[in-house]
Amino acid sequence: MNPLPGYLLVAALLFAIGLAGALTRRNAILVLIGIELMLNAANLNLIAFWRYGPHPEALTGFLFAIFSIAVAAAEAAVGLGLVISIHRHLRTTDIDAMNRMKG
Amino acid sequence: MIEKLDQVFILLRDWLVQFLPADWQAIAATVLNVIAIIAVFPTLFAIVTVMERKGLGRMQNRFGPNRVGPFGLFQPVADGIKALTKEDVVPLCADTVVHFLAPLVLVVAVFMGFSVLPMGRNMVLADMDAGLLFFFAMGASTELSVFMAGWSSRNKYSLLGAMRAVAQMISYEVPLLMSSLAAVMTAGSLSLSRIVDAQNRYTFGLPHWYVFTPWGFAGLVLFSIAAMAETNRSPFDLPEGESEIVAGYFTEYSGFKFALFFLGEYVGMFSIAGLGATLFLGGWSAPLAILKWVPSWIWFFGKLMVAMCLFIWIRGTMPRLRQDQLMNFAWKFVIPMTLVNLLVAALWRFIGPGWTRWVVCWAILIGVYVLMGETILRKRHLGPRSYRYAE
Amino acid sequence: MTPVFCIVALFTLAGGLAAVTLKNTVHCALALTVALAGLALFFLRLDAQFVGFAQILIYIGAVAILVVFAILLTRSSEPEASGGIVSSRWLAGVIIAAAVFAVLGWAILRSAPALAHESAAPAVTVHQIGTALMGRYVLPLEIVALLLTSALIGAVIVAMHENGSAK
Amino acid sequence: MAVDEKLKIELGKQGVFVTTLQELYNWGRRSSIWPMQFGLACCAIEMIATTMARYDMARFGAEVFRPSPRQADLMIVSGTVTKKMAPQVVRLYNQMAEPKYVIAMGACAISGGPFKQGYNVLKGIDRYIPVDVHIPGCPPRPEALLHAFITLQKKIDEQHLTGEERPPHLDGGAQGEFPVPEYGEHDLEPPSNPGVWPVPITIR
Amino acid sequence: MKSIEEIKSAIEAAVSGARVGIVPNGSPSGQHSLLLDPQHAVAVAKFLRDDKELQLDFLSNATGVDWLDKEITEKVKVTRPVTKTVDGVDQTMEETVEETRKHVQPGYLEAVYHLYSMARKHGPVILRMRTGNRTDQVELPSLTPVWRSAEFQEREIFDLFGIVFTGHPDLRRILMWDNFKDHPMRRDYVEPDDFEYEPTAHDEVLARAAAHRAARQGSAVAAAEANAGAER
Amino acid sequence: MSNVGLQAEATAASGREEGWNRPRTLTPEGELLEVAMGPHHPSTHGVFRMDVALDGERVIRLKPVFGYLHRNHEKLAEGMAYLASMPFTDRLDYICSLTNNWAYALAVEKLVGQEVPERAQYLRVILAELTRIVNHASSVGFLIQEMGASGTPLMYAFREREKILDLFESLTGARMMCNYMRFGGCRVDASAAWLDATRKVVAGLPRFADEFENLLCTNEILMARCQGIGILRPELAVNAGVTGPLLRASGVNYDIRKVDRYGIYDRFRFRVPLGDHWDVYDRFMVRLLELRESIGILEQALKEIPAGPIMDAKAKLRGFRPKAGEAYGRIEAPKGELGFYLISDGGPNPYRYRVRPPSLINLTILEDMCLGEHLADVVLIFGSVDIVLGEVDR
Amino acid sequence: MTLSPYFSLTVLFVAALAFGLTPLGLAWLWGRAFSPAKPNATKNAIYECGLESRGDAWMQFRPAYYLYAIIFLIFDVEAVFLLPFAVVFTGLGYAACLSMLVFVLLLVEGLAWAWAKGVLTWE
Amino acid sequence: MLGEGLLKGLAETARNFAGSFVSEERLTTVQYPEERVAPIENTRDFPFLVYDGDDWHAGMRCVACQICEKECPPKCIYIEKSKDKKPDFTGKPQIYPARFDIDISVCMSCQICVEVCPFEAIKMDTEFELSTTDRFGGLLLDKKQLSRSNEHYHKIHPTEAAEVDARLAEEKAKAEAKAKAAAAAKAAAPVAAPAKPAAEAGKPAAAPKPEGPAASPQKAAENKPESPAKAEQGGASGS
Repeated sequence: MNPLPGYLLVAALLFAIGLAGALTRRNAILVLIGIELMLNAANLNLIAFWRYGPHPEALTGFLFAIFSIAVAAAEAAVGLGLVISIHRHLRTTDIDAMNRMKG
Repeated sequence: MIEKLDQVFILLRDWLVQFLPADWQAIAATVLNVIAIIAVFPTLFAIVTVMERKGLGRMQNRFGPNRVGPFGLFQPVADGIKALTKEDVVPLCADTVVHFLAPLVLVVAVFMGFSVLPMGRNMVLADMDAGLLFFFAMGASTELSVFMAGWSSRNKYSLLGAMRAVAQMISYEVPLLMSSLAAVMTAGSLSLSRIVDAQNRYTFGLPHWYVFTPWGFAGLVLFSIAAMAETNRSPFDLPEGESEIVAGYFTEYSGFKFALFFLGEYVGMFSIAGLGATLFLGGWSAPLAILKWVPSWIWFFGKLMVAMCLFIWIRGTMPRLRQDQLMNFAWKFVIPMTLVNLLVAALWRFIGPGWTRWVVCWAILIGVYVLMGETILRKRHLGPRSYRYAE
Repeated sequence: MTPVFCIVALFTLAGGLAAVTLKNTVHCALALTVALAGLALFFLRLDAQFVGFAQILIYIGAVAILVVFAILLTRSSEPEASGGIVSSRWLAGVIIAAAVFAVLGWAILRSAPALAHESAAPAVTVHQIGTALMGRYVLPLEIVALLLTSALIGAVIVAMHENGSAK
Repeated sequence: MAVDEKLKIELGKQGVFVTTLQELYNWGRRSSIWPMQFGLACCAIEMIATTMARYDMARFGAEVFRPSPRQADLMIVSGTVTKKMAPQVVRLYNQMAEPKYVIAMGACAISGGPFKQGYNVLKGIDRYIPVDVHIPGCPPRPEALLHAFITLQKKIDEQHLTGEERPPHLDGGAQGEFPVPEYGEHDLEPPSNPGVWPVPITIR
Repeated sequence: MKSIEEIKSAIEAAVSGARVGIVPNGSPSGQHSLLLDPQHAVAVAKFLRDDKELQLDFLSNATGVDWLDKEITEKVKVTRPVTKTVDGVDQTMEETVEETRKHVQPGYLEAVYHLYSMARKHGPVILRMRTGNRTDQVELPSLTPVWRSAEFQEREIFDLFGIVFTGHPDLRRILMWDNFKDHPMRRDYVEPDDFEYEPTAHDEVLARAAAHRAARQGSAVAAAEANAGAER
Repeated sequence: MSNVGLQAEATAASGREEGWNRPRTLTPEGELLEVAMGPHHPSTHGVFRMDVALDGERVIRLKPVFGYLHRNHEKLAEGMAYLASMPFTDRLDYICSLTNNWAYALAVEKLVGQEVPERAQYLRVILAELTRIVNHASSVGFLIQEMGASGTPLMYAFREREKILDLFESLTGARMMCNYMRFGGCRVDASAAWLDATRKVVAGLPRFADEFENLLCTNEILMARCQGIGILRPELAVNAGVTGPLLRASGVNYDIRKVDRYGIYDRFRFRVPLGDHWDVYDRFMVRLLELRESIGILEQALKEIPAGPIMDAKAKLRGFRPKAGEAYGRIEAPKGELGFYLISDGGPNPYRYRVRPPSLINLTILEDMCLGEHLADVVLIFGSVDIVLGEVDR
Repeated sequence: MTLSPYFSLTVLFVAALAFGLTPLGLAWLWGRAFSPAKPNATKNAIYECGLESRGDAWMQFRPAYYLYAIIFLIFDVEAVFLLPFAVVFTGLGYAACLSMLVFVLLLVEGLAWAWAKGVLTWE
Repeated sequence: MLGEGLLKGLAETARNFAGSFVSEERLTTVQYPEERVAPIENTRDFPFLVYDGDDWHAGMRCVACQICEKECPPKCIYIEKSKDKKPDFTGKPQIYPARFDIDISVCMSCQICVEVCPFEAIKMDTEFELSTTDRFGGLLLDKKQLSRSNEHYHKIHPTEAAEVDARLAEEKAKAEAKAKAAAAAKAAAPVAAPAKPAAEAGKPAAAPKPEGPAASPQKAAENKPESPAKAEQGGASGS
């Protein structure tokens, strides 16, 4: 049997978990963790599609995944930097509190 | 005969597995390889601890351990038994699970590093194409274990030590990677076996080790500095800087968990020293063509031991740096130097054979080194002083 | 659906689930590393050795460290005294996530037969990657460099302590 | 190895497993006594001198001075224990992992020594914690500390793994915690720990 | 360096209202000291530190002394009218009699400062200040603002003798723990009775220890020991 | 000068009423970390405690806490005869028992106006300078130990110390607690053999000093750690009563051997090294240079030592009752000015017995030197003050 | 039959884990059999130089750590791109090398910027 | 240049490392239980009571004058006088200590008891291997445990012991001469003051009055130097 749908399912589940985390947690850092999970789920898709795609030797998906990792890392750095910056001003990492205080 | 001696472990393994059914042979061979790694390096750890204690003793005009067993050789055995039977204290408010996992993560991560190191001709567990990357990936994981240990203890000294350790390890991981890149650029592979193969050639009986090129020498020095920092060895042993923060991140560890940290640190040293030997000192290759008959694994472990002796020697001599100096040294000296070294390695290739490249490369390296060194000293007004006297 | 696949999937999903549900933020970060390590194993299984190792190097070696530093910096390892760990709109979040998964899962299962395209494992060497990077992908490479540099500068500026706000 | 191989084999034949284990255990413990890096007063200097080149305590494998009590086996109470310091000493002792040993080094640690009539001096650390070996002297010579160390090794060697005579650390019922005294308005509260310090009876 | 009398007059000239006494010293060391009144002590100290000739910039030693209440027995010649019968006639006449009088000289606490000059390399000049008594009037001005080296030493005096230094930046106990109640260097301080066992007892310690134990345990043995101690 | 006083007021006042139990403060930089270093800490030379508040790794407050070795030396001495206090002085600064002996003997000799024979003076100088060498070598060794040098310099220092302690032992009978000097002289005379042995040891000392200097003085790590750290300005040093090498490293020329010319120090030629940068490195170097000067004094003293009695003929051992009065005697101990202040009421015991401990008073400026430095530097600065707890807490 | 290298890695992983767990398990067994653990409140309190620990160690740290972590992360990512480049370096022409030089220089510029901004100066 | 100092330091430790294999100077360890540092004559550790002859009780020099007990700074000596008397080394009946305890767990080895003892009865031992697991049994020494023969004293402090012997012999000779003279006087004039010589003889020659001993330790202090010339002199005068 073709294993591709399995990988895709795992990726979808991971994506959903990440999404749920990002939407439900109060702590901004955990929201970012959720987003990381979603990005990685996407990465898994990229690699899986590359591996079981029509032209694995072209390395497109493969390199795309590498670039994606790089971008995700940059995203994490900036995102967490923002959280720290907000925390410095508002003394909280609580999303709800941030909402209340920003006005 | 000599070839047989060189391959004695391989032959022994193959001889052992031949009694098994064919399907199992490969698996058994792997298991035997792994067992060898798991057996050899802890033993080496034991030997090196005794060596270190005795060597430091000799440097300090004394004997060092010499009563437990012949010449004190059983000292680590006793230490092991003691650690094994010691009570395991976990602080009540500590994070028990993470506290338990931290030493395991460390031990696993440092052992995994050996899987790609060629310890002799044909003696590599997993010769992967991205071997070097794997090695660094495993090295990066040790940082996490250090953090886990320090954080989970919920002790101020531990956490401070862990934060120091992590900051230090991430800072020196960059130069470690960058300095090895120079060797990769010339060898053209991330597979450590192929890097050794690239150096295992001789001209006039002299080897083509990378250390004998300007960029290789500089690379080795930078690599050693980064390696010492990466393994928290003196003079970079701040994380366990006992004069300030008691015992650093393992302050709250007792019994065998502490021993595992100790072991992890030393085994980490072996792996990183092995990597250094592989990248710049030709791994298992002999230093002279006429010495090629000596089994390759002797060379590998010999180089490892030399590196250990160097570590011990430096530990016996030098005081430790301060955190800010350590960080500044990494980012403002070592990393720029490694970048320059990369450039020099590139130049080395583009200038092509001939004496010009020797002159140019050495000139650049020495010039940059002296310039940066003097700048550091002058900027911070460091230097020997003269004193005045009152009669 | 080999056993190895199942174990790794379980491992990854459990890590991911723990990462978003645990109470202690540092535990969440550690669980995240577990999930990411699981993903790295998936990459290895998918014959993307380089990506797998790079994943470990970057995510476990660097991103995880960044996350725990951020947690310690913002002192959010202790659960807040007031209120729970979840935001006020948690129910909506869970429902949305479930809906997304339902849609995705449905799409995957529907198209599963169409995806059948068994191909031989490609042997991707680092050399090939290097050639590709230096060749076809040299422009994206430069753009990534630009992105990384700007991310570095941006993140540092954002996180750096502004002189104005110093007491 | 210190455990005589022949003896071990012979005992193994007889099925005296515990004895061999006991010997191995005692040998391991006594060959690897890591002291705590803990100095109080004058005697601490002689303790340091003991680890230095001339006397070299490292020969016994005991140079690994651990700053953290978790990893230390031996507490050398080297010097005067004042009432202000006593709670800390007792707490540190409590924080050491079993098995742990105490050497009271010097007159002050044993009895308050020359300073025993002072208002802030504890009259011997054995009022609060059990002491294994006492070294008289003010301060004891480094050799005396080595001698005490050897005495401690002998004591460890004689300990039984099981049975009634086993040392307290192997006895689950034995006392594990030694109450940390508190600062009172005039003196420590309590002034001694009756569980450790049964006041000796002497009639003159 | 100036003699002590010269210093005294220099101080009195420079600091108006300052009363300075000289406390003579009977020992061959000849280190006489100046007795300052607490009101002007800080001003005098500043003068001593800043005066060009003296420049006593270095406060070497500061310490307390506890002088107990002294019962002074002195023989006084008293002249008083005495009615005597002389030759059968009552006569009032003055008569000088010697009688012994006892009076209690109230004790006081004393702070002693030894000053030197690092700039001029001379010294010592010794200052003394006395409290009103040993119980409630125990305040003296702190010289820490003038010489930083008094900081810990005055804390120590406060801790051990109980002199309260007004104007001291950080007057806490230094050697004993914070909730300790007594001032142990005072001469009438009674040590806590914790001599439970003394193998070679002296100074009535053995009896004390035995009594202590008898009180605590009430055991026959302890009582016997108390007897033994009492015999000794 | 008055500036100094004001400055001292300001610094001292800044620490007012900031006890240990302060609520946690938040600064924009992050949270203050309050760490107790000691009483059991590997680098506090015994049982000293510093309550440090850190902003990151920078010290923003440091409160020394004393008393963990308060052994009631003064109280005990007031209850016993003058002579009986002599062995107790050994235990003040337990690395330098002989200089303590000398300071106490000097104070008592002042109190009763006693003369000391010439040979005894020479012996005192020889022993005091040997003690100074022991102290300075081990103090430097401890300093480097705190810098994390795995004990090698300390081992070398103790190697030499053992040689000198052997000399002490063969003359006085004890390694550390010598109890050698008496009021009006010394207890036993030195034999010719002892003097020869001393000459031999002294002849070997310059080589040791060279070794130390090679090992340490130009070591880049040591320079980076020590130079520019823990600066103590001379005005503050004088005002805070700092003495000894610490003061001279701040550039103040004040050596009691030169100022008071006690004993027979006016007969020897020696120089006083002074620091110009006022930092830890200067203190370290001033100690090493003083060590060399001490070797010079020893060579002179060993050459010139005359024959003769070693005790004042009028000296009494028992029944010693000075007449009422007081005296303050001080010497240049290795750690600074060690003074004894004695009040006699004519009885066999001193009425008041006070030790002026250099270690305690040198610690006055510990906080001033540490503010703004790193946690790791605190250890170094503390080490460079060179204290012994027996003397701080007495 | 050749096994994938991952098999070796897995075996090594399991063995290393066992290597760590076995002694811990043995120590636990030893404790059960002979030497019972004696936890108590003082022993299991946090060690702080013999004093009672005050204040929580899980406290807020300073941003300096984070800044280093950012730069490290960026360089780590850079290394992932540099490694393939280094592998093919021997066969590369000037143009490719120049493009890599630009890549490196861009990141060095970030480093230089951070240096100039004083980010690399540890306080 | 950066690193120069480090290399110098490395060279220094390397020299010591290599030197430790060839030179005594660089390997100073004395392996204690087997090897020992050469005994130093003046070494002192804990006091002991000297006795002459073979019987520790009969030959004990101590006369329980309690001076050491009073002068001992840490107060670690405990003496009870006997009710009866026994003859001392000159043959005169003397009080002896019924109980003489020293708690060496308190003793600070200051030697003041030796200095103040007018009878040369208490001396300092060099024994230091006294570590014990028994706090009271091992460290509270009674007079039997404290007694050491004069031979032992000679073994550990030969110079000092020779001087002491010489002095004692002198005193003994004097006492005998005096006794002889007294006996002769008694024989010559049996009526004249019979009590006086007996009383004189009853007192120890060295310490006739309580203030007397103040001079004696002084003498001891002056005579203690290791100078072999003096020792010889003492020995000569003794013989």
